[in-house]
Amino acid sequence: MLVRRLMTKPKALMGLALGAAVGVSAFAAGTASAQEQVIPSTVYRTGPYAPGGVSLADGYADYFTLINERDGGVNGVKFKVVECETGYNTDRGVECYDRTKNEGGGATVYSPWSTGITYALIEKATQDKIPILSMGYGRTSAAAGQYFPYVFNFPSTYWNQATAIVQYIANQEGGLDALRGKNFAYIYLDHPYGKEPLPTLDVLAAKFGFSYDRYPVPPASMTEQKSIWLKIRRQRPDYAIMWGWGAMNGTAVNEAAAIKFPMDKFIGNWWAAGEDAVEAAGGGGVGYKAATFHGAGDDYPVYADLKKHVYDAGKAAGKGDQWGRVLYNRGVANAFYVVEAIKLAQTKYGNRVITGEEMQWALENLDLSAADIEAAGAKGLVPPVTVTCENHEGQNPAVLIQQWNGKEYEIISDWIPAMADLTRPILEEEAANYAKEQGLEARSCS
Amino acid sequence: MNDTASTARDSASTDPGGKPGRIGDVILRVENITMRFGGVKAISDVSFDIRKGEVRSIIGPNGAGKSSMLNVVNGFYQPQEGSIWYNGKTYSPMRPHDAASNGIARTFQNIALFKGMTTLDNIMTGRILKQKASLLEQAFYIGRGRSEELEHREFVEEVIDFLEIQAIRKTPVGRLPYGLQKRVELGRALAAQPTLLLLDEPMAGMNLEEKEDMSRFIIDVNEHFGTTIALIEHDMGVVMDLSDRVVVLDHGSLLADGTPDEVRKNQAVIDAYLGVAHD
Amino acid sequence: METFANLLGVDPFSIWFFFEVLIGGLMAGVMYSLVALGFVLIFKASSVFNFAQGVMVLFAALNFVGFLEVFSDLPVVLQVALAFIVTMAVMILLALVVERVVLRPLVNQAHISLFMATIGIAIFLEGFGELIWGSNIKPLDIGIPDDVTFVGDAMIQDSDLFAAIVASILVVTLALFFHYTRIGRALRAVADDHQAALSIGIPLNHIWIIVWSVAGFVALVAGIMWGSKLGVQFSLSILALKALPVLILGGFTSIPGAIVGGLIIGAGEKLAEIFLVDAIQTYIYSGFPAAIEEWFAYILALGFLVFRPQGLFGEKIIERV
Amino acid sequence: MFYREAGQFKTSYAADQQMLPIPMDRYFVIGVVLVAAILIPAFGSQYWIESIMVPVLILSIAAMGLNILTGYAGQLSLGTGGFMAAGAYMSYKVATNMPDFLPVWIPVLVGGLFAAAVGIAFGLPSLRIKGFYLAVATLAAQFFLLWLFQSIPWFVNNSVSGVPSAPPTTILGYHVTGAQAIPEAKYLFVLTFVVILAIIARNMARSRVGRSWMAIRDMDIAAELIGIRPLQTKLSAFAISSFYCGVAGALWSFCYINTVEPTAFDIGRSFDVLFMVIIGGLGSVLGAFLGAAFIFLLPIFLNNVPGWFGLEIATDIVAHLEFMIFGAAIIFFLIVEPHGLARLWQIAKEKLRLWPFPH
Repeated sequence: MLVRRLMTKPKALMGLALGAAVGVSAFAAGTASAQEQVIPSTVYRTGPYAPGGVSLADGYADYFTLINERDGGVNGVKFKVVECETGYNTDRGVECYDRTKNEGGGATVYSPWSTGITYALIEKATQDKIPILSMGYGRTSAAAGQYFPYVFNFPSTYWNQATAIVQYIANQEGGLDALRGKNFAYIYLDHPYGKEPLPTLDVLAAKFGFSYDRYPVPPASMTEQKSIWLKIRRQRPDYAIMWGWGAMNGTAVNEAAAIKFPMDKFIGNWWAAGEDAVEAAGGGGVGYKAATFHGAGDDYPVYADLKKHVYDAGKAAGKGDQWGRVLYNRGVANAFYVVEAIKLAQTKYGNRVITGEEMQWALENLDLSAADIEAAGAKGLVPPVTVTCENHEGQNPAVLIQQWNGKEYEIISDWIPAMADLTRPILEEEAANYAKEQGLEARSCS
Repeated sequence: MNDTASTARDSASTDPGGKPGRIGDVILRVENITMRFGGVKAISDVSFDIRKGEVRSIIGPNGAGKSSMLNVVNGFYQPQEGSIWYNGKTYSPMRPHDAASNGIARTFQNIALFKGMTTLDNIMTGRILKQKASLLEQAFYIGRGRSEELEHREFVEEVIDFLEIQAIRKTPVGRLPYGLQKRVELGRALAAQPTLLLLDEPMAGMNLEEKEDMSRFIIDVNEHFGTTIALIEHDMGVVMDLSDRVVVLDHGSLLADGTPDEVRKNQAVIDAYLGVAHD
Repeated sequence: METFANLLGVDPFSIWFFFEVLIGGLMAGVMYSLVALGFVLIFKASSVFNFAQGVMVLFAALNFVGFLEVFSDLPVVLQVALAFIVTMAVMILLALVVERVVLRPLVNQAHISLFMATIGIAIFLEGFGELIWGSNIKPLDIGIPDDVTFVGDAMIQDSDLFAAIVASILVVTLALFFHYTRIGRALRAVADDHQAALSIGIPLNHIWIIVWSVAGFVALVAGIMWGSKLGVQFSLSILALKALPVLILGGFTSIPGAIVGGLIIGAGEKLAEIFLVDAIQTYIYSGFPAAIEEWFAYILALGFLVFRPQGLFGEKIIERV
Repeated sequence: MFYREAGQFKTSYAADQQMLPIPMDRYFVIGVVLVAAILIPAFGSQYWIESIMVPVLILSIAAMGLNILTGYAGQLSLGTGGFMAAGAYMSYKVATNMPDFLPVWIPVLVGGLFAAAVGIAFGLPSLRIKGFYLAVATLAAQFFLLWLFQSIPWFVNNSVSGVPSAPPTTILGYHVTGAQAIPEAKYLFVLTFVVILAIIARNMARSRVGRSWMAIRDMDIAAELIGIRPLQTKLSAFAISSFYCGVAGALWSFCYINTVEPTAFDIGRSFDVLFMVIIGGLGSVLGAFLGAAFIFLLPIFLNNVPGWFGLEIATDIVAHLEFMIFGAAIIFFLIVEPHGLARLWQIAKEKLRLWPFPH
């Protein structure tokens, strides 16, 4: 009946559209109460990158639910997670940011889960004094805190990760000297994210005497990599390193398995470290390795609490089926750091809702020792972190290597130190270039 | 059928050996045109001419190659052999843009109006070759961009008055009845102030009254503006009344060429067309 | 387990490597052909440029995987058969709905309107499929072989061979359907002349439903093939865009064209990506970026169009006034 | 009663050929522009100005561009994103390498002109191919251009990631791009482009060039026979359409997302703009605005509706529903009102003219 009315009376639809326009203005006022710490979460539960996005979003939300349920918030201040769907689109991410930044008492911190969105928000968030915590993604040079006061990318960056992976390969081969003359394949998403480590790899190759070939995978045809793997088959590299995301990962592992590439010499970065990368390949994916900066599996005290207070209480985010997956753990890890920073901020500013500016101070002065982490029930889940004014990427070492055993990922390495002495100069140079283009001055950190 | 028309033409055709004052020298010569589609010959070795100011009809049974002939004259079809001599220049072949910019306009057997546009805009398109404003002048509606629009609008309004279609000026032509569409199409052709006007079955599918109107318009165009007209029409009454000279085609070949009386008496024409085949 | 190096043993410049690339490309092309095929069927019978064909592949695969899970208690053969049948029923239902809700009201509209309407169908199905079945990657394993076979020194994926065989069977089945069934003959008639089809006694509406159902069947087969290779995921619908240059090459109305076009595009882009890029980097400009595969098919099709606008097997259109 | 066109006779062709011949319409449009230029910046919230008005206005420019090509000239294009990218990358290149004293609108215009040149190149095949074939051919532009800008570091000043931030620029001392840009300044900068480009689009639609486009669209053979040159006309449509898209792409990067990145101009963007044109109304400048607002606001609207009723619906379900509603809306408009929202607006005006009498 309603449909028929709409069909015959186009004006009714007009009314709807007008109503939409008017309605949009109504929500800007916000719905959260001032007593809640608002945590906006820009998620992508749909689209080509949803297989990773769902895990991240669920893990992030569940940890805050845990703090609310188990502890009644941090010193009585409860969290309110406000999700906003971006579909991994930058423009939607920007709109989400603008929409949620004044929610309740104001947004505390953003974790965009997207390099593109992170780039787009850097200037905005700095202007609005809301910190961005882009854990292991986004703009690597933002680690130079003197130029990027409001952007944090600890516990590690793409560049450090690249050096850690090369270090790991060196360890396998018997030392950095053994890298000389070796040949690597670098397979990457042809996108800002995949291009980030290129300068680091160039420096490493020059320094250690190895060579590497670039194999870009276009985002529009992530699932068509036949020619890349044919080239690799012809080239016969000693190792393959991958900066992949979304559907690209599974296809790559699949193709590698198909040409019988030795899986233990195929190392993904921490965004090519999810179960989605190996599940589609079936048995072929066994042995595949990937970097990570947090623990795998669910054998942590904090997970017992999650089960008790969140899952068993029926309060899990989403469908509640992401438990213990790699990217779920990453969501939890992200939330863990945010909560610890809030705790720190409250010690300075009092037990109340923390503003973005106060959060920036807390993130910049975050100093989590192994003991602090163990006390919070997350030993082995997240690495210790020390952030300073100049250094927003945290301290070494912060990279682990995990391996797929057919059922789950196992951590097979210790924390691998990155060659920060190599990356830091390129990083500072890039940051300085940015500042020059933007007409910014470095702030003083002394 | 139309008294005024008959008398006007009668005086022309009864003038022995000479041509009436309004008819001048040859302005177009079709020279040995042969046109094939694949293996099929649509026109074979046809030649004739058109004189300034006359009404020249092309008749013949269906499939005789009449429309193809017009298409060759205004450059839509490019024949394999032969050429078109027009106003002192030989074109082999004629190109559509040459034809249009040298004052050849036409209407179509199946109306070829721009259905999404209004009557006014359709007729304004007839003036396109006369508008010279640059893109910037048009974009900002300044200089020639503005003055030309007004100037040509005035001319187009004259055409609209002449064709008595003032009431449908702002109606999209897709919504007009058939007869009016035919009239708008004539208007679009007239707006170009053509030297030579090609009319492809302007009265097909019309009732008597509409045919009379259309005949009147054709005669007026011919007499008042001095426009040369080449006409394809199936209604023999109309053809014989309106035409100064008639070309008869059959199966792509020239069968006869002459005044309406001569053609009417030509035995070959009677056999092939008037007497035997019906259309 | 044989090592990577042993298996390779291929001289990078040997003819075998060329064959391997060529065969790999042809096999990738078979996948494009499978999508293009469904498209041609619909265009032939109804002149509708069905942009939704790619999404129909995803939608069919999503349903198939979903129903496999629903019937997971049954023996494997029965499980697969039932899932196939139920999914096919869904695709037929889809055809019915599309005919009733979209095509019937738009009959006699400009082709471009129908084309845009199919974009609407594509967007709708994308949302609907994921709403029901979720957006995570769903592995699909119905026992398609995943080993390799060697022909000389060239390595061939068994799964690709399997896909090629399935595609051949599909084409033969369709050919038989079109030649030996009453409906098939009616469909062929309607492609030539709508009036003629009506005189056979099958209403146009039914023809549409049938042809969309057949296209749904082709989408299901394509979805299963692609799904077992890559897992059933959103990206399938993006990849399906590659079927469009295939159509340009093969012509919109030709089933052999869809197959040959797919093979040419598949082989062409792989050969270009590997050998053309190599040649340019070696002889012209070493910094020439790779990944030309992303656009090569489209540019190839575009270049082709300029010289033969009606495609390889299409008929030349003569314009009349 | 309130809105009338009867009784308003034109005494000259000049009056009849005005952009908006009916005084009511004229006053309305002037009113809207004044509200947009004065009231919105004065009273609108930052969110409204920066996250609703700015992107909707920029997308309207792109939609006007595609409307010129598809709505007026009848050439279906799926390459809008590629042409927008051309504008964005070129204007970034110019903005970061030009002397400081040049104003910021210069790189935006250069970006537009570059896009126009690219548009001409990809429009060349349109002489020989039409309809669906052309639509597929424009996909070549989409994929090739994005690949080009991503693969050639020159366009992004050799930046590492290939995602440079938009440089800060000022007009009359106010920042319109970059970190310190005030939303109001950004908005007025964009609005200026929108108003000028909308006027130009209307002017072209009522001039020779517009009639040539429509003639080619409605019947290209007849158009050719009355002397319209098909190639020139189609190429002019491609050039001008791409110019609009290029300007939109540059503004999108400079004034909305603050970075120049390829994914902002991917195939999804091309489809979005196409939907705006279909839903807004083919061949209507007003429709470009209505379509852009509809497509951009619907997801935001859907995300907020449940909240008003105290419901919590998961974001992914909303996102899926959004797809379904878009799809259904496109089909709905094609069936019920092929002329889109712009036509609905006309119908509303006609009702208004009769009000309060029903007939």
